[in-house]
Amino acid sequence: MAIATNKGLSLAREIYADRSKRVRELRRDGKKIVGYICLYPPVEIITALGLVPFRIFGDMSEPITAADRVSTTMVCPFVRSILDLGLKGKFDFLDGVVGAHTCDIGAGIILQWRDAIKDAPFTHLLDVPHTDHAPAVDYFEGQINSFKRHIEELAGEKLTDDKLKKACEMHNEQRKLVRQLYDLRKPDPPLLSSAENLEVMVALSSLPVEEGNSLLEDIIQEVTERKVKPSPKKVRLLVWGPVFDNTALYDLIESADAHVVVDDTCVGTRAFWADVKPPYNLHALAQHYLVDIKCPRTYRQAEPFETRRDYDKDLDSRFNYIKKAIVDWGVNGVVLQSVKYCDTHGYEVPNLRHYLDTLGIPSIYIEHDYSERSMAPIKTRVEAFVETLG
Amino acid sequence: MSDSVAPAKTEQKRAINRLKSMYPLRNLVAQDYINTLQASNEGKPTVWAMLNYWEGDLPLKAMGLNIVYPENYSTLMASSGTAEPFLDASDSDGFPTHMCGYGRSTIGYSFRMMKQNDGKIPPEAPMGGMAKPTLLLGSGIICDARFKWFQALSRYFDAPEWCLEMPMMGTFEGTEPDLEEYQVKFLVRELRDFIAFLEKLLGKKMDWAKLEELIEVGIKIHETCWQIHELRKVSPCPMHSTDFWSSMPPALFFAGDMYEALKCYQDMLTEVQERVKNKVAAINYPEKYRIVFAELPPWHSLKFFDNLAEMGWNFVYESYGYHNPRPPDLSKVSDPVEKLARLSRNFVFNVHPYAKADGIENPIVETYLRIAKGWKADGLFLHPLISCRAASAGLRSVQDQLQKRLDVPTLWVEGDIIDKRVFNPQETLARAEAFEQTMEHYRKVRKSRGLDW
Amino acid sequence: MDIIASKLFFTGIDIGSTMSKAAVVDAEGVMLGYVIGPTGAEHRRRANMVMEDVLAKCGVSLDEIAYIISTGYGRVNVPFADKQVTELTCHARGVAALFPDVRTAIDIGGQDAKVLKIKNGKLVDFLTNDKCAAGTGRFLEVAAETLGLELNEMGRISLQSDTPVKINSLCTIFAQQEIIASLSEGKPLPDILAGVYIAIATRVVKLARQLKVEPPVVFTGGVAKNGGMVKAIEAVLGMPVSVPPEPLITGCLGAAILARDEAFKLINRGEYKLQKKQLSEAYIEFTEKTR
Amino acid sequence: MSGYYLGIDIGSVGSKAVVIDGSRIISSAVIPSGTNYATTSAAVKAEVLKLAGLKEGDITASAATGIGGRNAGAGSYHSVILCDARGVNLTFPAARSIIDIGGQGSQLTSINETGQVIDFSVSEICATGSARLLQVVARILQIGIEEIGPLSMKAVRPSNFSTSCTVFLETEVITRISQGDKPADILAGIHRSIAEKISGMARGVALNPEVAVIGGGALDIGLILAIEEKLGMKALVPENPRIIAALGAALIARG
Repeated sequence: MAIATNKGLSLAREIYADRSKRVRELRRDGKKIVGYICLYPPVEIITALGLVPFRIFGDMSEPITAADRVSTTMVCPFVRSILDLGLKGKFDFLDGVVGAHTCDIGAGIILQWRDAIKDAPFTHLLDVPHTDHAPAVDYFEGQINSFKRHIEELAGEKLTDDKLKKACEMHNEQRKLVRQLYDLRKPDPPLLSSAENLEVMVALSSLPVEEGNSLLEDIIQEVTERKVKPSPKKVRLLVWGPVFDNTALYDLIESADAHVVVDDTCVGTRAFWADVKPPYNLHALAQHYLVDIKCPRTYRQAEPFETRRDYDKDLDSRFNYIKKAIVDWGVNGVVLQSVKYCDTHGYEVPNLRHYLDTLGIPSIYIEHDYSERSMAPIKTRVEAFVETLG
Repeated sequence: MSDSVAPAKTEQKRAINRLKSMYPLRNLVAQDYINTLQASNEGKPTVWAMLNYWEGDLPLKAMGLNIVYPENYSTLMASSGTAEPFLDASDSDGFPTHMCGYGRSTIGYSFRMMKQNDGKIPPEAPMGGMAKPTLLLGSGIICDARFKWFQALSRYFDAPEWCLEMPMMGTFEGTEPDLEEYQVKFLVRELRDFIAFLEKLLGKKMDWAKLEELIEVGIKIHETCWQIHELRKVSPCPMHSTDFWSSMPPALFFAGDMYEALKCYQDMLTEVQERVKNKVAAINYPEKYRIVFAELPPWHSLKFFDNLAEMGWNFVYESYGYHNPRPPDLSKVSDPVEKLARLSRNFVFNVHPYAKADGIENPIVETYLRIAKGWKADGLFLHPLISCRAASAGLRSVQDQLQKRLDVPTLWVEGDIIDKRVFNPQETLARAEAFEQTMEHYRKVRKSRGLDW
Repeated sequence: MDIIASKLFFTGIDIGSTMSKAAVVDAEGVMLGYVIGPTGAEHRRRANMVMEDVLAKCGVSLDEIAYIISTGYGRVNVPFADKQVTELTCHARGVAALFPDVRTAIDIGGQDAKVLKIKNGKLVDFLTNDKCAAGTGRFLEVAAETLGLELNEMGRISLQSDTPVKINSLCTIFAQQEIIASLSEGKPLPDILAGVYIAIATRVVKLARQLKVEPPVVFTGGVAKNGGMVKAIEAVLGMPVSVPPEPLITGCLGAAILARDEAFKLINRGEYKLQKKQLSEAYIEFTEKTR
Repeated sequence: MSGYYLGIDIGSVGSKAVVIDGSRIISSAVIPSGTNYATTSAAVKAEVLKLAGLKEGDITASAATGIGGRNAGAGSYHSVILCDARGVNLTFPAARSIIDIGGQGSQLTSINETGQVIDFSVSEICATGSARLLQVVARILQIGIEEIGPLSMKAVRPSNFSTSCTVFLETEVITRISQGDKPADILAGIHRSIAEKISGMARGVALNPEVAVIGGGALDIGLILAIEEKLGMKALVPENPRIIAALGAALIARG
């Protein structure tokens, strides 16, 4: 393995700072790199076929200039940032790109990619149904199946039950290790800062699963043993919302006398709470992604066929995993962050805040435009929020 | 018969030559609001539904339910200038301000009704208001707001909700030949579950005969509408976009009595055929430019199209999402649920037939290329919206590709469906004058390339 | 304790985007005096000047100041402050000191607007606009510049209007053009001004509604000095608002009171000495006695 | 064509008027826009007629443009896009693209050899990307508008700005000064952000060489350089870039 000079947290930081470095090396060694957007494309299939999955993010420090050519300014800036980087040739190391219809604008990336970016020879758009209904799971299994058939062409090999099983086990191992990583923030003060944690999460999304797993093992050991620990702070916060792949917000919050100890974001825990269940077949993957991953993009109810709706029961069925995290990590405040123009998360805000109110957990809602520069005005609000908690 | 182009002097009050057959169709929507209020007063169930491209409309109608469409209601709020306080109400209940304008205005309506007015209709509501729902029907077609917004309404109503499924729009992943049957199977299962749910909710059985009959009427309505809009390919175009928008609900979501709607559309077809025969234009001025409008119109400023008509701008086609495609031949399908599944699926895959052959892999782009060619557009009027992501996101690609492939230029005017403050009609008119030069230029370029318009 | 306490003073300094303010309170939390001056480009120097001025005005020497809290957007640029607290918390505290029953406070400053929910004198929730200058005092300044008026005469003129002009623009710069267009159309000045106030009030009240406005409402910030603006806020809000005699100083007053609270907390915990290196004799005496 | 033709352009910052005869400019005038478009129009008209030595009755036809152009009492009103096209076509017959940087917004226009508009793009809804920004910054730095360009060329490390709102940028500039940024760097940073915005608008509009830069913003050499750098092409700048739209209006009046 090529990158042996650096290890543990400092390796995570290195990859965080230069995400494509390792996959470029792997590509030079003959590996094929498959970029994927959002956390719904089943990475297990990519891994099982000997390809390297690479999660595509935007870049919050890069001003969006080229994307105006292909998108309007009134859509999700995360999506615009990805398009912008694509148009600037920054994804030239990808052999394939897989998108998912997890939200309308996100799905559009693949269409724009085909229209304007054209960088990767292979593109696939996975339709993801909107509900967790049983027919929807079967439909999604069919979608995964046609994705499998398509990407087998790129890989030049067929997916076998055995390869898929092995890949599922490796990714499940990663899920387990990530949960252990998050456990390191249960003590007060936490053993790991939220910015360090994010660097690890971003690094994982930029590495082959086996390298990610050994990185996680190293880091868990390193953190458990290290002498210098984060200092105590006044409050313990949970951060909720869509994609957040930059340490700026976490640094900002932690500079305001608060620790972020856990999150419900799609770069953080969302993809890691649940394991893919045996038997490790396509149906299990459909069930895992569509039903077990809890993202507001999927419509769910307290129970199917319910002829009466109870608001509080409804909220509890949708958000009780957040309640559990609040209890387990000793959280005393929640920061709801969202990217401007995100409909799927936006509609959730008043209801989630109401739910937190009923739990007696104060919350604050902040909106940003997925740029480092939009963090500055948020600072005062986060500080004042922390002051109200004190 | 060049004299017949010139309209009689008395009709020259309005620059747009409205179709007489449009008015009864427009009134059918009003009837739904009245019926639903009455039903609610009598304690009968009422439904708030999202546009669902007939999947839900027809089973609900077959079960005798009264339906209103909040999306349509917000356009009424916008066009009657009453939307602003409702938007403010949504903001004040903590919903982010950047979201769908339709969603925000009806969330605001629900908030006013349930949290500020004792469950009664707010007095400022236009058209007498929407009665409190006993069922909410969300939909997964076209945009995320369609189900998230309805889910968010649980904040105000204890009404149960169902979210209807639909595969996403035409992409090669969805149009491989063997996928059609798999998609139909998915929709059939979903619809059977939905009908079972309705039966459980209402405590009565589906009237299958009625459902089949309504599907047949619906297919006839769609066939008639399709014929009407094909006739708009002639020059001068006999029907203006404003007439389409005013008359679309009985085809788009089967507003009003469907039998009556069919009769009205047949009258409209006759009137349009007459106009074509007599070369009567949809505007009372010579048709200088044929314009295609995309996407959602500025409901609050429709009078603006009269000003453009005075300049000889005829709007010949519009808003693909509001048009039904020609219905498929379903005569060999016996199961009504399957018929319905195929009819609805046809919207997604026939408004957007996947056209890899042209080297275009973007269904919306493909759609507008087809429209621009078919309806011989001199220009595209693009109206990206502040508060609608789904309708705005792909418009840059549409603009680019139309220019590149067909030399059809675009007038880009930012605005909104609801919020009239962001739309400047006067400035737009000044720009339209400049755009005429652009259209003239590209007319020559198209000729030189051998294109026929 | 009374004798010694009477010797303790506390300062709050609020470096805002356009104005810098400072206030001194005594051990009872009673304000001795305040100063207000413009914030220039150099915050640090401004902080020193405002500090000097307020001490001079109150007849207190630096040695007698037990604790200093800085606030406002330039709060990091007050090198001699013991602590920085956000303007939100300070405003809430200052408003509650003046109006103990207050539940909602609306503050419109030079570059921002904020709405505070206050319970038992404490900040419990808040919202700020920080993306757009529309709905802030800057909007008024632009209007005044455009119309060639002094800020302080605008309010009076606007009160003569009963048919305010509708200002639609979402952007301060474009609103300026709308104002000029209205003038060119011959619309009366009072109506235009009243329109400007309604436009600002509408934006701010929209913000306030998100927090569910509960009376009593207090209106502060530089803009609250303007009678026309107060009237517009009341009209759009549909309820009366109270305005402090000097609406600019709630932030620094709150900061001073919080400084007092903080100092006493430390004193009572016996940690004060560690905090403050240059203590006056009075403090040493005090801390030793309380032990 | 005999006779005299008057073009008036009432912008948000400056009001301009041009008188032409059949083929050339007789006189031009620029005055600051006041708060009443009608009064301003009358004043600039009086000025340009005086310079031409003409009376109002000598004018055969007139046309107006600009934000206040409808109040100018001219024979017709046209969008700035059309007027820019005509004016530039006369001034620089080789020009095929126009960047007009106005006081409250910018326009990009592409034209053919006859001055016909082929495509255009207009900045919208927000004043970012206009010359207004420069005015604001000049005021803060206490320098004259004309000093901006030369000063900005001394920049070493152009400042980065986090906001694009003209109003908030004011505060940010003040903050930057307090952090020790040099005025030259600040100005260069502003130039960059305007050039950035303008190149963003250039999307649909094919920016074919030659490119003419006009409007008040074109007086600023620093901004011109930033635009040239961003677009990677040389700009044509008329001697008096502010009067081009008024010239175009006069040409439209002439027919």
